[in-house]
Amino acid sequence: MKESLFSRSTLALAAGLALTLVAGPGFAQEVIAPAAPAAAPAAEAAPALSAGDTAWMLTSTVIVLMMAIPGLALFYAGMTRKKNVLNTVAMVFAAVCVLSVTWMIIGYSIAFGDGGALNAYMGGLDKLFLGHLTKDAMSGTIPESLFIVFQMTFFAITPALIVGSIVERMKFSSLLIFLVLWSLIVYAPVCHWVWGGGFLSEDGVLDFAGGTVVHINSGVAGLVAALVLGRRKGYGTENLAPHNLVLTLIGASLLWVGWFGFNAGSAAAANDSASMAALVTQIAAAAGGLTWMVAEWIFHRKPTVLGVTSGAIAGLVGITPAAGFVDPMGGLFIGIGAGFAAFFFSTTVKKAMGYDESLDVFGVHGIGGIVGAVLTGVFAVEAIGGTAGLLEGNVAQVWIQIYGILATIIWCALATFVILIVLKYTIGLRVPEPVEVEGLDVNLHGETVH
Amino acid sequence: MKESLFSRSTLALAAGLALTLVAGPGFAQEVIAPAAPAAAPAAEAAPALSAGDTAWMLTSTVIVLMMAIPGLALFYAGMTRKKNVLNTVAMVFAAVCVLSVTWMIIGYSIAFGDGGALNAYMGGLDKLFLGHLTKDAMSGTIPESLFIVFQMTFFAITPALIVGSIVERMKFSSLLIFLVLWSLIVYAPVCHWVWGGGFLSEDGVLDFAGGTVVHINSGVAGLVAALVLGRRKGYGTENLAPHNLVLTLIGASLLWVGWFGFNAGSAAAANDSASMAALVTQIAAAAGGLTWMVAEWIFHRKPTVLGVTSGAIAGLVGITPAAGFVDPMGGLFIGIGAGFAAFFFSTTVKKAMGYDESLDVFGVHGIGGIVGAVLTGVFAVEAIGGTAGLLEGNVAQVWIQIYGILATIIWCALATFVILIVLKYTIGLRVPEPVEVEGLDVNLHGETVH
Amino acid sequence: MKESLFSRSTLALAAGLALTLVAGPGFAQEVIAPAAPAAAPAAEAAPALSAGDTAWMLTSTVIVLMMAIPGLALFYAGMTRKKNVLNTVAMVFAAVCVLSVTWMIIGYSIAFGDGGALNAYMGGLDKLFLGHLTKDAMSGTIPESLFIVFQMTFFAITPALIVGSIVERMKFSSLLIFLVLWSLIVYAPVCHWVWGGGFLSEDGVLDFAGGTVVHINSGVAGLVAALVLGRRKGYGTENLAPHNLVLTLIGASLLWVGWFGFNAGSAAAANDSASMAALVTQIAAAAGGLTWMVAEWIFHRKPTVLGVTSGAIAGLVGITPAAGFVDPMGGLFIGIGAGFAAFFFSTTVKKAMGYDESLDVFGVHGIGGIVGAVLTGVFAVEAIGGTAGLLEGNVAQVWIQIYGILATIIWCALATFVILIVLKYTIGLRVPEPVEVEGLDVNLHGETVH
Amino acid sequence: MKLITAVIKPFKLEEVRSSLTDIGLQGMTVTEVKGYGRQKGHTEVYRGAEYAVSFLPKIKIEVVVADALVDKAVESIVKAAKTGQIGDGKIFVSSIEHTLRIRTGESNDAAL
Amino acid sequence: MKLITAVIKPFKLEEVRSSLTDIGLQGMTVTEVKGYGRQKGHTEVYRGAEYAVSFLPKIKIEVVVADALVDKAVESIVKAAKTGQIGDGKIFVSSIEHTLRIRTGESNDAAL
Amino acid sequence: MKLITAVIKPFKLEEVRSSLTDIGLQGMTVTEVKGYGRQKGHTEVYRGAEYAVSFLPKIKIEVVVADALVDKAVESIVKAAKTGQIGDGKIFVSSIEHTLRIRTGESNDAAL
Ligand SMILES: Nc1ncnc2c1ncn2[C@@H]1O[C@H](COP(=O)(O)OP(=O)(O)O)[C@@H](O)[C@H]1O
Ligand SMILES: Nc1ncnc2c1ncn2[C@@H]1O[C@H](COP(=O)(O)OP(=O)(O)O)[C@@H](O)[C@H]1O
Ligand SMILES: Nc1ncnc2c1ncn2[C@@H]1O[C@H](COP(=O)(O)OP(=O)(O)O)[C@@H](O)[C@H]1O
Repeated sequence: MKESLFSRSTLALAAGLALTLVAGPGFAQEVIAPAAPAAAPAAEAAPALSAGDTAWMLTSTVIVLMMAIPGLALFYAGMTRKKNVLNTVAMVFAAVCVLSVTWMIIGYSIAFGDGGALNAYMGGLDKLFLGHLTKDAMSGTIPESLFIVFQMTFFAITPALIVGSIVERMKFSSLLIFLVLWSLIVYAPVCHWVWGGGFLSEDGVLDFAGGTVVHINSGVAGLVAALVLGRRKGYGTENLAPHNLVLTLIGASLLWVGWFGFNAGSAAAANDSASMAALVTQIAAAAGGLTWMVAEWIFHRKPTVLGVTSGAIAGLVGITPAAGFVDPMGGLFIGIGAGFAAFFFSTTVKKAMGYDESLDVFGVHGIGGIVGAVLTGVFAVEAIGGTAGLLEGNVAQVWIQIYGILATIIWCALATFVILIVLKYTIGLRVPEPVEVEGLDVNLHGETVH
Repeated sequence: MKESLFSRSTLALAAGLALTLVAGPGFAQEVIAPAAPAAAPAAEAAPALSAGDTAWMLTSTVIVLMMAIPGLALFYAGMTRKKNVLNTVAMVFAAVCVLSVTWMIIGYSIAFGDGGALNAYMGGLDKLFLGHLTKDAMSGTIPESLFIVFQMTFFAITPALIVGSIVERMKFSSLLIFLVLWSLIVYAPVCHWVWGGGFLSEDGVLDFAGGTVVHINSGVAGLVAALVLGRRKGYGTENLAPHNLVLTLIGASLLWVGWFGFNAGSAAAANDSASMAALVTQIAAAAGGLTWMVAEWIFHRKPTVLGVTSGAIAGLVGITPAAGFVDPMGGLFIGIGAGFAAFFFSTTVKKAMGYDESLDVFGVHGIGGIVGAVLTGVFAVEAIGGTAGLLEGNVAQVWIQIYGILATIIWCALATFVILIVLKYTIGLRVPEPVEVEGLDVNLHGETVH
Repeated sequence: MKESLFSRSTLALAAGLALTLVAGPGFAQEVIAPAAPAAAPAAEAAPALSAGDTAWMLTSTVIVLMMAIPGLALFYAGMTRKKNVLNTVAMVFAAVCVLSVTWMIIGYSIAFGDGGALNAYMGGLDKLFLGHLTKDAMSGTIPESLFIVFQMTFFAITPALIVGSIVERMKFSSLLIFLVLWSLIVYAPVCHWVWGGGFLSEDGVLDFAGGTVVHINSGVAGLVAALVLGRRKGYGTENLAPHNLVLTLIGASLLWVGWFGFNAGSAAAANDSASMAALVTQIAAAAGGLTWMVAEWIFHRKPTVLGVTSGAIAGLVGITPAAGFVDPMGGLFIGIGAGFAAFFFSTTVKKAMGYDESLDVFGVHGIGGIVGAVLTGVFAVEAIGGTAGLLEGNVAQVWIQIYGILATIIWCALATFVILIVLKYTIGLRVPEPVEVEGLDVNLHGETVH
Repeated sequence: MKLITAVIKPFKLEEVRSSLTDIGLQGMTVTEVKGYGRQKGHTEVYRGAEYAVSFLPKIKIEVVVADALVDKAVESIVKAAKTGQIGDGKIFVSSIEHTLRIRTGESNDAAL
Repeated sequence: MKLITAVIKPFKLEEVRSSLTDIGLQGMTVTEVKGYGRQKGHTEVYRGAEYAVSFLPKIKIEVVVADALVDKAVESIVKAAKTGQIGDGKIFVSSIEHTLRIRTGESNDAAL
Repeated sequence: MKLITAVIKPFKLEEVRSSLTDIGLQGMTVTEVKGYGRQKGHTEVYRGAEYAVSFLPKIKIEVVVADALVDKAVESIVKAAKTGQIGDGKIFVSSIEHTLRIRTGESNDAAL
């Protein structure tokens, strides 16, 4: 099976998306279906409402929203130059607004609707404007309305992550249009593949809280966007240093705090699975932060605020797909692995390649997500998540994970590239150079930080 | 009935408060009593404690507190000039302290005590110092102690909202005294009218989470306060621009995040009603933010951080009375309506009228609250909140809403005006001009931001 | 009994730790064992999992983490000079990382493991690396995995509190090593004494959420650290004023908000005990803030942001040991008492003594914790926490509290002193003077706030 | 040409600027400074620790003007900046030997 | 010795600094200032309230040089700072009577 | 009158101020500046991207004094500001033609 899967993956990579999609379901039977984490209402019987589960999912929704605003907005804002700080937070905040509405109008339907014949690849249009929703509709032990708003926060923060790659040079209008298109063409389908009953879950890819859907997706899109957009003026010559890392620290802290809604919330219940997810999440975040800090202490002679916070985020990204599947030791190693990989990539590889993926969305979320998704296949413990990993002898799982990663990367890279090229030659992507020089805050928003 | 109610309302308006109060209960029988949202313990049988409901209400309490500190404090602080930023946050923080204690001493008793003969208009003094409270006392499915602290956070944040109208010129001592008097003379009674078994709930006014009690109340009080206090020195001539909108964005974000405790928390349970409230809250906030941003993009040529955040708050205000009564489409339209109305009023009407309601408490909370309260009567869905709205043929509900709005405005405006005039001619309201010029931070607090 | 206990305590004080430990269990029989708040799994039968309790404990874990990052980091950062702000936040953030991992590796085992013969004083090594943990292991009505991560946040924030005493002058590496040693030698054992089935709980010392374990412990350690480290250069001569109290206000607010996880979370359930704890927590915090503010208004002629926030924290510290044991009036008086004691000590006593305990960890947490622990013995209400206090005639409880305080102070002071002296003469504690003068941010981290 | 350096109270900047433009001066450079002088500062108390803040925020305006305009300029600055309160500030006049507009290369009076 | 004071556009600082070091000038002092001149400012609109921001961020560079070096220095500043756009700034030259290096007590040219 | 401009290390400000008041100088104006000179700056590394920070924070003190007081003033500044370490800074002396106290209209020495 290893071979068969392996060749498939290589093919898939070579032949690109189309083949992958065909190949995908091809061996769905061969593998054990995983415990679908936050499965679609469709996929479930409707047991009675659990007030406890509902309470936790309401809280999870709230804190995942807090990850985006103010968390992500500040994490990024602190790393930009002062003349662009308002534009940076505006992009994240406006993205949350426009994407929440988009989810209500059509996003949810594409991700969790019934795709009929195409259901392996995307949902349908049966849930437009949430017209189908009734107050008593259930999703597992929680109301569907709650499932919808919980998933809405994922839908809002994932595209917002991409902002980190294009800060300080992109047109505000183009960004918002890009994010909406991307959320519908890339995020919603991939979300369907993994959580909406699509082919990746069928094929047994393990992704508890969004390693592929959220982090690899946004990371790859960020990389493509950075390449299409090109470097910031002054990259490599001027001083582009972060203007206020206190903001970044606040942001990183709130991302960490909110991540419990992300990971433990993906259990869709207040139970032992959510609890174990919370424990390993904390361990991986801490291990990731320590790893990056120690690594730079050794290689750059000084531990930094930007480093320890970046490492914690990398650890959190790494544990995201694994949260419900691994034990504390697994969490520790995944945190270390993701933290070091992200450190190495963001500080060394990127520098060597010389493109300006400004705030390392790919370096931290992309790389961390890939490492985490693979290691999930390594450290998965059957007694915890129902699926065994490499260490428990299930070699296949690693290949299944890689296959899931490739499918995501290929589709995301292709689609993102096409969307951006189209926008580039229609409405344009970059602000005029004088605007970039003087600052986006005053020029795009007519506001400045005094 | 439409006519009868209409004439009543007009009379009420004309004749002022007294008549309203008489008129009020007059037709209580004519209308269906609504599902009282977070009803007073008195009003309830005591079913067993639900750990799930209790968990959610504990969380709601926590995040509503977070709305006030640091949320509201930062939302306002970012809009002031640097020389007054510490005074601004001090007013909000100190207000939360003094009001929490006031609630424990007497506020709760006035709002949720037994008013005997006067019960239609206010509670009694039977719960002073919470002397009545036992550990096992229940309020619905949660302990009364939890109900008390949850409501305490509402009691703390509502007067604190008024701070936005009087920043940069009011004496710190006078503000605190004003807020305490206002909270007891205006907030507590109106809270009793709507949630404490008073006449507005009897009359069927729908207010799920405080459109009248919290937002119209604070907005109207803010307007009156701004008029009594007068403009800031330099209004219209000097540059009074916000000094740091990053603070405002953090504040707006935390207000949004905490608002789920406000709206979904007002279900007083972790159930389908709370879930639907959470969903429509997110939709309305996003729609409000988008609406304001697009409107200013069109009319002022630039989208701004202050605009998109203000719009989101306006959307949240608008959905507050409606949260438990409308469906997603209703949430969308209410968000758009409240967002646009607040935009139009704050940027155009206010300017035309030329008074200095500094941070638009009335423009955003007052106007947004009025629009939301009316639209609640329009979009209410019987299947969701038990009461039908205009769109489902219950025209009366709109008039009932307007009647509730008028009663609140009249009482609030009159009482606020009297309190302020009394203070003005006793202890005085404004700081001396040199203090206003040099800044309140250094003069009132002996502290500065370096 | 009063005498016997009193003499014991005095002896204990005189003879120091050893005697205390012997004396301790000596009269364990004489006193009623208290309702162990967040008791160790070992100590419990395993009833079914409660989703409601689990939901609340997940939330509590999240918000206690938020107390540390960004809460505590910002609370301290705002009080330092601009050249040391990044170092300050880095110390807190890195501490959370390294301590979380330490807890997973060995801390939990020492605190909640089985100490065999030594169990009165410390746990064992049976839970290293959490190797013992199974997914279905329970701690009361919540999974043990959740209990572990909840306690992990306490283990992370307590040593981090000490940072406030040594800011602006300590080596980053030495700090991290010190905190790890301190967490294992001081925190973990004392945690075991009080919550892990050790002698203090046996002896009936009441400490609901960590008055001794967390606040007296960190406060005393902070005092010792400040004395061993010595004053900052320029203390008493240069202007060491806080550079940005807006950060401090955000931090204090998030500490307040998160404290509900601390206090109400220590009920380990979403029940009436947690609810009452939440209510008295809010009252005490507000009362503490008001008290400090009014006191400085009287004695220093101006109310300040630093004062009202410090007072609120002092009130929260004071109510921490009492949360599950007192009623609202008790909360009010404890808030006032702790607020005033902390004010008096931090502004007057400290000044008179002339040491540089920079951000008053002892003044606020130490003093507030001692006052709170004693007053818990005064205001404890049997109907609420199962134990009567002085006001209900149980004089002994006050002496038991004092005895618990002394045991904690003695062990903490001795052990902290030894650890620091060893480090001082090995790796050294302070940064070189030029580094202190130029600033720790640029020198230790190579980063600055622009 | 002369360089007129005026140290004034911050809130007077706008008035001074417009009174200078009124007399036809098209340019000036402004710096936020801290001043020490007869005007007493204030004390800040943080948790009982008192810090005397002896430097007060001031604004320094630098205007280079043709010799003919010096008196008029000084006069209008005084008129606009004066409150009569201690701390109103000072005006210093020194001479500039050469002036150049970077954009055009124009020199001296033509460059102002 | 002469004091050369140049007011330039902020993003030109790095270029100016290196062009000065290229001609052997080892030291300079830089201040963030706000400038008013022919270059128009911008308007900020906050909830409908318009504020005209007439002062623009500029950088003031002060270099004290030996008389012999003045022209070379001015020239290289112009070359580095010029964009040809309005707002490029000005250069003012005045004379310094005495210079001293605090560390060593060296005077005048030796102190530069 | 002379204008004494001293660029010093920030943490020396307090000492310089008091040593100047000791010799009876009642006023000065202080500006936060960035200095470039022999004293090397530092490097900041953000995620592997190195930025050389060549400008160091300095404080610029401007004091206008009567001619008679110049030497005494310079001397006391040097005494207070000197650490002997590179980067101690410079003192520049130039002449002021006219001084005016805005509040009273007093001129020259009387205005100081
Ligand atoms: N000798 C001086 N040299 C430079 N600046 C001075 C001098 N004396 C005063 N100043 C500046 O003028 C400001 C006002 O002076 P001050 O003595 O306080 O009031 P007044 O101008 O009314 O006499 C001071 O804050 C300082 O910035
Ligand atoms: N007379 C002046 N005195 C002092 N500074 C001046 C003067 N005129 C201009 N400046 C400074 O030079 C800057 C650029 O001048 P401006 O007239 O805007 O453009 P340009 O230098 O291209 O003519 C201004 O922002 C101001 O800081
Ligand atoms: N030629 C100059 N013109 C203006 N300022 C100068 C000049 N040379 C040095 N400075 C200022 O003096 C400061 C100290 O000079 P530096 O050469 O670093 O040390 P030192 O004064 O010990 O020689 C510099 O940071 C700069 O602000």
